[in-house]
Amino acid sequence: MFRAIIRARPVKQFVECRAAYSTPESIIDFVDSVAETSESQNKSFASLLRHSKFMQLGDFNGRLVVGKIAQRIQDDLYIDFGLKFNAVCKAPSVGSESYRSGARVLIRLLDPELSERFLGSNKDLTLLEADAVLVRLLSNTNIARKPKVPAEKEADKPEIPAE
Amino acid sequence: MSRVILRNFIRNFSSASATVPRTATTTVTQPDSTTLQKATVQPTVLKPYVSKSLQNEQDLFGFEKAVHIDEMFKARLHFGHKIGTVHENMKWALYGERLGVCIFDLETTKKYLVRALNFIAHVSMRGGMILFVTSNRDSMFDVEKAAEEVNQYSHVRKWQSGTLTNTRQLLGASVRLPDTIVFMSTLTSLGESHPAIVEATKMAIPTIGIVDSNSDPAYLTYLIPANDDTPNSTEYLLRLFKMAVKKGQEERKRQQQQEPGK
Amino acid sequence: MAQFVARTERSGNIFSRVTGLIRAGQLSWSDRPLWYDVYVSSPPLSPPDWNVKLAKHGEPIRPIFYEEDVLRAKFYKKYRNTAAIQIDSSKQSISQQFLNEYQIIKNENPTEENKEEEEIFEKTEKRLQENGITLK
Amino acid sequence: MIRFISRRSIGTTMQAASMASPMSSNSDIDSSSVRKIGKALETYLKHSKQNIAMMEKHRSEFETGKRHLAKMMSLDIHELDQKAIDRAIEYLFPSGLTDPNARPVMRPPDEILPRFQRFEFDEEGRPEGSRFFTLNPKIYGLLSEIGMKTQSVMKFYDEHVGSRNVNKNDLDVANLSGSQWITHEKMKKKLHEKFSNEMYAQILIAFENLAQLQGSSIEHKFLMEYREPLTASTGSKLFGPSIPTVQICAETNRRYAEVVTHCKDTRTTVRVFDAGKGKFNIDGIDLHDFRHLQSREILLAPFIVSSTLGRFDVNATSVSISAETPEAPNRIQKTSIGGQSSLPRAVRHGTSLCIAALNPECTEKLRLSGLLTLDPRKKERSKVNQPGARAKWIWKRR
Repeated sequence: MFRAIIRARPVKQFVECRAAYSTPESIIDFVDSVAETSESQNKSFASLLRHSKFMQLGDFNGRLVVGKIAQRIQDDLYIDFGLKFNAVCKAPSVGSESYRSGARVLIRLLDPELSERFLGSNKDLTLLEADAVLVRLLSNTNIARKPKVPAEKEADKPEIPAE
Repeated sequence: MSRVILRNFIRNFSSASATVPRTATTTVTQPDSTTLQKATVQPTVLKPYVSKSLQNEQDLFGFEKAVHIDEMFKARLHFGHKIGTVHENMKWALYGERLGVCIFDLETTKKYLVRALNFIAHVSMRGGMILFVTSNRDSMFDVEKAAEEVNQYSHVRKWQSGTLTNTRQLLGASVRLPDTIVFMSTLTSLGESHPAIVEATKMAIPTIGIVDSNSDPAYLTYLIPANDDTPNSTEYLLRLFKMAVKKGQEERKRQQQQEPGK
Repeated sequence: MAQFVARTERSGNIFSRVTGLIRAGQLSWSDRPLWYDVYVSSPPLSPPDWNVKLAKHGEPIRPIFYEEDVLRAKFYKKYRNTAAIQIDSSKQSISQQFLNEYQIIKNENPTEENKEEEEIFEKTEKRLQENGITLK
Repeated sequence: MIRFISRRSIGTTMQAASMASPMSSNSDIDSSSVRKIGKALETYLKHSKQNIAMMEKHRSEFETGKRHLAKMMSLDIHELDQKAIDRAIEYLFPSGLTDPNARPVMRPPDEILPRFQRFEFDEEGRPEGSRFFTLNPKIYGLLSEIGMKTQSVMKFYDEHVGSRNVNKNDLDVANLSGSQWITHEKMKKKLHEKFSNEMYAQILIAFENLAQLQGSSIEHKFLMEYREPLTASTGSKLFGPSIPTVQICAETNRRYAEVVTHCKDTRTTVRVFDAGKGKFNIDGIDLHDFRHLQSREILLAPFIVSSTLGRFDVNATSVSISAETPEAPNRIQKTSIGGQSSLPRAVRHGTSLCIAALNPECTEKLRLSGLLTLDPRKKERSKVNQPGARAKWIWKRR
């Protein structure tokens, strides 16, 4: 099942993508993403799902996953690793300065969504959070990046309960 | 029992959007009470009596082409909650569950999304007011910015009961109510469905709701089974809603230039 | 219109209530609500009544499994912490490359069906080691 | 022309004055394309047009009134600002009413007449402002602004914490010392919208959260808009004369404080010298020359409370207040000497004020024990057909 040869993308989108990526690291992503989107343009949902990384994860307990820190509040790290919810981990005491939002980290995923069924209720109570253990820092961002950063959308902080 | 069978029969009948033999008369006739009687079960019967622009076109704004499955996949629209939290009435939208995590079928999501976008565009084409409501605190500012961009309305704060039904007392004057309400997340933080849904149905305001696998689709007119928790998915859906409203407004401007010109 | 619509949300969906008003003559056809025509031209796909049971109500949800899951589970059992998977990017994850190799080898020699999975397993490992992927 | 016009406005309660700039009144609403607006809304649009016409009339009346007033007071029309108008009205219509709001006044009609409607619709009836349906759009607008600024500050800090190309003081916490958040009333006036106390508490929490963020000094200007300088509200004021300032006596080069106090009919000027031996010199009388024990205790009380016995010298001179004030021509001057305790109590009040001036750390002790507050009670006048202020003649049956 060889990968389909990369078909030429409409040039306009090609140029616009290259302008948005400037740092070396994201150029590799860009090249891959071009390959990926052009190839899966007309795939059906079933085949998309079958080849998706979510299926390649296999069973979750203890799977090593690379995630990006979306948000940091005092020393809680909200790590977005591509699934529905962010994992919340404590920043380690040593070198916690380098765990800035945008840094890539390696985590061991235990459960994509923490939900518990308590006695007498017919539905689970979910915490809207993933359970993971922080393993180590992969790449620190602000040294590698120039100040002009391609605008990655970060999940924002839940603002104070402004009921 | 018969009502349910009839409805299922009707549902796939209407989705096949059968073309009703259009009467030759061009004048806008009043539908008599029998057709209205039938319309309550099958709305498309009234098509000949509806205004011209809506009858012929199928996809005036071309949303069918604007929504791609792989974009929705990239925006993680297919992720649902755990199967423990699934709502019985949401099982129709699920493709399956992978190790406890529900997965939406993006094919059905796309069909429902296109229909909802079409509805929004037409309403904004006819000068309707659209209210974006959410109680998800991560995406509240994105929703407000989006609503301001297309100068529609947003309500992301605590819903005061009676906002729609009791405007005379709360606001001091009877106010024009929104013509559609778009729910970016139908569940409040306590897990109950948003109080605005019932109020909108009381005032006969059509509601479009992004329903996750654990939300209750009752009372909502147009459903969009998708993931409403991840910022990427809400952002993607907001982009589509903004595009729909803008297209409707441009269409409206174009028509207004034509009308006085006529 | 809003003044005299009956505020009973359970008596029927909004379209049937407004149509009932028009049929009863309370609301004339010309000042029907703005969304009425749009609703007629593209009605919602799922019936909007509040008490209807939608399809697959009460049925169990279909689990999603593929054949390669078995092989993948075996691979993961053997190499627990192989290289991490990055879900966002499209780089091929190690387990996926392993499966592709496994498939290639299987197709190369379709003749000996009796060859057990173990042999093919080792072969793919060797193949992967050659082109530089360390398996821990 | 100056009359209070009360009219039933459609908004039954007169909400806080707010954006009532005259609505865009393009007349023809092309009803063909625009959906017919509800009946209630049409009455609303009619009312608002009437209101605009009425306000126009009153404004022109006010202008002519100003011109007449200028002619009457022979003033130039240009220097007739609101202060000049108020002075002229006070001169022309003197009124002894104590309540300033009840006195006649001549103000532009916008300030006096009830605001017609506190929110605005355009011709299609669409309310203005995207947060209209949240019922208090201004406050929620402010809350959202704070929320968005919190996010941008956190993003700014994360991006620039390591890099060098940003100046250092941008990255630390905003310094808001010497100022405090504005009060609920002031915020209502600033935002033109009434809101509850819980809402005010929410806003303060959001502001505090933004202010304590690292890197929030880039939002300094925004934060200062909602803060007022600390001195605006001074501390608690004493009843009666305040604590005097410390002076240096020329010859003896000792610190002293001087204050004038009174109690009932005795007015005393008290001067307390620092580094003394605890001597008293009240009109030449020493502490031990006072006949009554209670008077001595009264005089020593502030020193005992502030535990500074024997460290200050007190000399005071007293005078009778009624003797000083000139009597009516046909009345004979009353030369009473004053009672037993009014002199010591007046001197005590004076000494405690001076002690509070000389060593401020015991001010709080003196204040709590009530020595710093003036005693305003005066002798109650006696009434006719009664022997005294309250006493009555002895009642005889026959």
